[in-house]
Amino acid sequence: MTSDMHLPPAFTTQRSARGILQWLNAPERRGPLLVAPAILTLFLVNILPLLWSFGLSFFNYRANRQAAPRFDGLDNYGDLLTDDRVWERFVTTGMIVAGSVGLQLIIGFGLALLFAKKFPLRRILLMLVLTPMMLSFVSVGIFFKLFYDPSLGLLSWIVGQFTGEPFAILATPAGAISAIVIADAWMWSPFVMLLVLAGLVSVPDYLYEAAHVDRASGWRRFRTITLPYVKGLILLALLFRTIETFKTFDLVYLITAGGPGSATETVAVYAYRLGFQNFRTSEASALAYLILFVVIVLTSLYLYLVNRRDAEAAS
Amino acid sequence: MTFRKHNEGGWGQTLVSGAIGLIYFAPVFWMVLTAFKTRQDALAIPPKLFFTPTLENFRAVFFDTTSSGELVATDAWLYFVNSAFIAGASVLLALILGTLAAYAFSRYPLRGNDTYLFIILTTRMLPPIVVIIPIFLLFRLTGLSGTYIGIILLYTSFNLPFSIWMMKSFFDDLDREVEDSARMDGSSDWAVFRRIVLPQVAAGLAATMVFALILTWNEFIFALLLTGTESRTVPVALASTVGGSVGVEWGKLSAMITLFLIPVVIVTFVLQNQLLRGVTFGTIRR
Amino acid sequence: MSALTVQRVTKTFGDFTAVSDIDLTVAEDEVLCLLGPSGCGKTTTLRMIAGLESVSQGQILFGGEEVSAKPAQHRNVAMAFQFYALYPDLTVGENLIFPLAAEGLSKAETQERLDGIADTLHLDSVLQRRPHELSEGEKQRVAVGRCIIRRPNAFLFDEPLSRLDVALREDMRGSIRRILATLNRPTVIVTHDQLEAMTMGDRIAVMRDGRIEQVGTPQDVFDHPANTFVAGFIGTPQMSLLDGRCLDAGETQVTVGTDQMRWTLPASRFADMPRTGEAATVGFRPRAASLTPGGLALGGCRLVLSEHMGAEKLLHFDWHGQAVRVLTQDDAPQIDEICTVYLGDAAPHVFDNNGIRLRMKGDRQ
Amino acid sequence: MKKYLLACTAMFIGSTAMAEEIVIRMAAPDWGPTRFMQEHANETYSAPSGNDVTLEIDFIPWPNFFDRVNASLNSGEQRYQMIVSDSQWLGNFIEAGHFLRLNDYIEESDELQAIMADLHPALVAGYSTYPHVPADEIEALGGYSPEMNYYGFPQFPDNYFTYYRNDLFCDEGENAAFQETYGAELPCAPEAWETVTWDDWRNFGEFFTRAAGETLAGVELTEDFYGIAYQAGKPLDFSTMQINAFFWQWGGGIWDESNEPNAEVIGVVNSPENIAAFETYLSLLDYAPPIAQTGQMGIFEIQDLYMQGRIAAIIDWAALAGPVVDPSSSTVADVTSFGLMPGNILNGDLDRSANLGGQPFVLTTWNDEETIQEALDLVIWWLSEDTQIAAVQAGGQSGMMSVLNNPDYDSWAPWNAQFRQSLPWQRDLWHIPEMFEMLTQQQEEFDRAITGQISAEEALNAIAEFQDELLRDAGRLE
Repeated sequence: MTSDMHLPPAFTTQRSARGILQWLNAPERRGPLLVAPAILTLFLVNILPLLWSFGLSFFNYRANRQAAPRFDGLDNYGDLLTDDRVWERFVTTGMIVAGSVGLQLIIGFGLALLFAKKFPLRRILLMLVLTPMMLSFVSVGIFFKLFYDPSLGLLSWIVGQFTGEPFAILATPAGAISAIVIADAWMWSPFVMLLVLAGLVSVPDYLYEAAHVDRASGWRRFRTITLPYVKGLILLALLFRTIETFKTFDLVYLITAGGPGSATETVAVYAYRLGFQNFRTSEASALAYLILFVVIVLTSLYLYLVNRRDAEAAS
Repeated sequence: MTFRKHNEGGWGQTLVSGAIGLIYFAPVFWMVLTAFKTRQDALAIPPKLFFTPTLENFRAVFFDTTSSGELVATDAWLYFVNSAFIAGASVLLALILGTLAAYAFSRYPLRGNDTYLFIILTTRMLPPIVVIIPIFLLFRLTGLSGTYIGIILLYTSFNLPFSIWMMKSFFDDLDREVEDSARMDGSSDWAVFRRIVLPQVAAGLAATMVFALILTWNEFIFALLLTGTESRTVPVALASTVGGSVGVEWGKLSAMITLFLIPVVIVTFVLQNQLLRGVTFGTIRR
Repeated sequence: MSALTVQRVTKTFGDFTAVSDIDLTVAEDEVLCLLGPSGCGKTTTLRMIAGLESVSQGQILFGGEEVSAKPAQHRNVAMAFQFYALYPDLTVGENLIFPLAAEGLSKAETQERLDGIADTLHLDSVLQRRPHELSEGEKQRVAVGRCIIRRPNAFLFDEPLSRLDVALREDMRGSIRRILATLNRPTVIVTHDQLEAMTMGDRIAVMRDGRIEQVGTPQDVFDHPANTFVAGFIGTPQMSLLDGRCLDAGETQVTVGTDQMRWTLPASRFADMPRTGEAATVGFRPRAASLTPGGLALGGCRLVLSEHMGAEKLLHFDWHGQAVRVLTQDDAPQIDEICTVYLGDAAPHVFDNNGIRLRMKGDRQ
Repeated sequence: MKKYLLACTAMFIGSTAMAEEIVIRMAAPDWGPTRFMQEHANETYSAPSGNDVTLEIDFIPWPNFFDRVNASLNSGEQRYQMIVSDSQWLGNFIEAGHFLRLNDYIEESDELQAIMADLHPALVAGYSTYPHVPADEIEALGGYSPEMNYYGFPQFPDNYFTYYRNDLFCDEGENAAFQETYGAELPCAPEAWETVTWDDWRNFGEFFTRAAGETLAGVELTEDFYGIAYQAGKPLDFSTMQINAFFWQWGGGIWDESNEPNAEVIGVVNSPENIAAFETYLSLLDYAPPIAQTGQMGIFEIQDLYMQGRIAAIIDWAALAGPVVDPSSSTVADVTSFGLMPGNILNGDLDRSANLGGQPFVLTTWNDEETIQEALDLVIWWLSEDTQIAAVQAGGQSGMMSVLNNPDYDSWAPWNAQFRQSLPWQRDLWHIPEMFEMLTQQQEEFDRAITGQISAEEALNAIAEFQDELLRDAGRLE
């Protein structure tokens, strides 16, 4: 009887345990099977809390109040969008992201080209360049704050050798922002180098040999062979560094605490102040989702640009 | 008489890379140097390159002197063990889950493959501060707060997005012909994955492991909030050297940084040859 | 233009000698094939000429000018790679004209050259495609096209036809041969396929273990193999080589043979005389032997295998432990049947105890 | 009464009642005074009730202490029985229902009442009362009074005073040169600082600021040297703490939380006195090290600069005085003396008002009666005279007047006299939950003025406007 009921094979009664395994092992189920554990972990530990705080952003919940949260709809978002302090912080963060990620790409790529060739002591020197990335934000923040100190810091001492006076880089908004950008770029350029290097190393030698035989100039070799190979990985580096730098918190909090005035206060620091110092938990969540929205727009822009260039190149 | 092949540099290259490498390494070198200095030397201007080194700071990391002067061991060694265990476990877990998921995303794309990938990416976009309270509540409800499993699962989920995206880009770059020919010789999908595919993405695996380790090894805010006194990690201990009766205990902080840097340096150095070994062994490229 | 000269060149990788002390000269309009089994150093030699490998000792000259110290980009050589090495992100057209940038041609000249190559190599229909969208044959033609579109000091081909199926290989051999003839540049082709070498090369250099065994025209190498290795390597089906001894080297007659067979030849035919008592090897082409009586006879040949080669059949005999091959049109005997193989009036090749061929009068010089 | 009842029932059950094992877990910052408390408790404390009570302190780094405690409390983790809390946090966590009101327990315990009477009024005001009751009213009520709500006890009281280089201030050559230009003596002995005003402070700043190459007390300087410095930093409360002192000393002040809701903001926060006070504060930064211009000159930066011998005199907390006289960390350990903070002549006499520092510790609301009793016994032990004396001798501080007036008190630390004399002048920042928002905004505006982006008046107007609107929203202002 069961045979003509068109039940999916897996659920017919006679199916034995071995059958289930077979069913699971079928190629078209292979994809979900392999992806499931990763997605499950992400969902339980990451996405669930995200949804929770997303829900929170529509209320007026204050962490330090016993009062039941009141549904405010989009008020939080409305207040944030009309608050020019928030726009100011987004602009500051934008500057830091543009400056730092830009610098990281240039330095990272340069370092990668430098280390793509085999040469004596290469592995030890590569280790030296990778170490900044291995430090914690706390240690880099604390030490760079000392480096930037106009009386006790190395930067002021070095500059002082030429100008004769102490150099206070953190005194002006522009100086403070560049101080943050330098610290972040110095710390994370090796990340970009790591990715680009992984790409450079996978370029087959005979392509370069062919280019040499064809007497192509360094630039044409780079544009024709190297770039296409590492383009994917550069995008990945750009994507990840933009996401991480947009969340800059420790460096700003430790080096300038957002000063002078609010010149270097990033949206992440402002969200922290809202959520943790002013106890406006809902507003902080709303701001976080504004950040999420901006970063999503930015990253999809990258992906769109690259895919379009790919499609164009392939057509 | 001879000339160098295009991808070999001589000592000249070493000089150039060496100079740039040292400039880049200088701040880290200064931190490590500070670990051997007394406080006065550490903050001295003009900066002291040559000084009488002291191991006092390293002793201070592992032993406290009580008011009566005798030495009592601190929990520092416990923090190092915790850090190694938590980081190690979460990196491995993220690598395994991430690589399998990445292979599936690359070779067995699901409907809406890109949206899944993008959602995975978005979990990294929120500033961690904002999800602290929800994660705190989640951990308390599930009894995970203060436990090793809790923090390891959390760190695994932090590492997954990068692992998946990175490994997928490497799997996409691979040449399918080699896999197909291996399949034609009758090897099972699993054998193809293990013997043919994985060796080719060694560089990717190495890069992912290095980055995931660095991200987890130095994670601070969740370690501060979610670990109990027994499962606390080194970054939290690092923060204790700040804000005491003296602004920053520069010596003790540098000593901890130096000690804390060594495991990551060793792992990266070991993984380096995987990283730098090209994958070109005769496969026909696109 | 001028010849390509390789003088006493040696190449060592650590303690392994890939190429030892070879000399070659390729005339301006000559095509030289480097032939040999894999690992004989032919590709290394080609890469040294191209400037992709530096020379351990010796010199390489283009028209008298020494280039050993110059890397590839300063030697103006054109090379087609075994794995094609097509630039994956460029279209076929872009791949073809890529090397012309260094020749400083005007747009019109570049277009003209491109049309010429596309036409001769039938690539017009695929100019806009990308390398990974091409078939093996098309990829191979683009690789060759990118090489011969140039006017370099020398053309170098690394196993250009090795990845093609037989039919395509047949067709490409002919067209490449025709094209090379029009370009009068010294050309070196590396191959392990002796048929390819015979058809494409003006001269062939047979190599083994880093040394050149013999350089000569295809005919020379076929008719007068310098030693047993060349004799065995050149010519399909492979020459039968029978180990024996020089029983008597008199003024009028020379007798060579084994305990089962004697072979007497007029001494007058020998330019170099063998020495009595020394080992000697006797070789004859399968086509020179047959089952119809006549000439020297080899009794007791047991048929081991019979291969159909289309119009002819190749018979493999076991003669007292030595392989004897006979190519014949008439029908084959039964497996394991004992027959007698006759050499007719063809003069066998005789090799001395070092495997060096004894020159016969009447050999072409 | 309840306690005696408990004691009787315990007897009825008979002595076989097993000594219960109770753990009092306390969140505390990771530094000297709390480490001492843990050590001392392990060594000397045994619960009078006979139970096996252990004090287990969870040491948390101070810069992140608030985040950890805040997350723990708001998540309802109920992990800690006692918590060391900054005095300004009281309102926030009390109104959120986390800190325990102790009046009933004090009512029943003579020892606690005695302690409340012995505690210095300024500390009872800042550390215990909420809603805030000013010190003078407490003094008027004399000791414990049920009219006030009690929450905290002092774990580590703190205030700030002057650290100065006695080798410079007592140098004849420097003194002669100073007299020649300013017609006054350099204050060499600590007592001499009791008459120092901010004008004298400015003169010291101008006089001792020297470029590299000039001589200082006969020695040629290799690096620039600076005269004076006090906290002027954006992080945490590093400028508010000092600027509030100026406000009070000029007769101005901050919004008065104790007579909410009719205490005004506009006209008080940006009053002429406050503006004059703030302008004086800013002008004195000209003689401070260049880090002042970056708005990052916190209590630790001036301590570092002073210990490296780059400043003649600074104003900093008692908590930071230890390392300054410790040769292993300070290059000027043996030439440092301590004096009172300069003051301002207000209505004839020298006003030395300042902002109270340090931390009280409190009980949490989710403990059973027995745990509360054990915790209170611990408090009694901590605030007992010999424990407090041991704490002070170990470098800590005490809020008990009996300890402060102990004849040997001044000898236990070179700065104890200054701590004792400063204590009566202490007044505190607001304690209401809105404190965080007001402080953050205020720090940002002060920072703009310190870095010269806006004037003192503009800053104070912006602060007054913000606080007025905020307090009205919060219903603390009509």
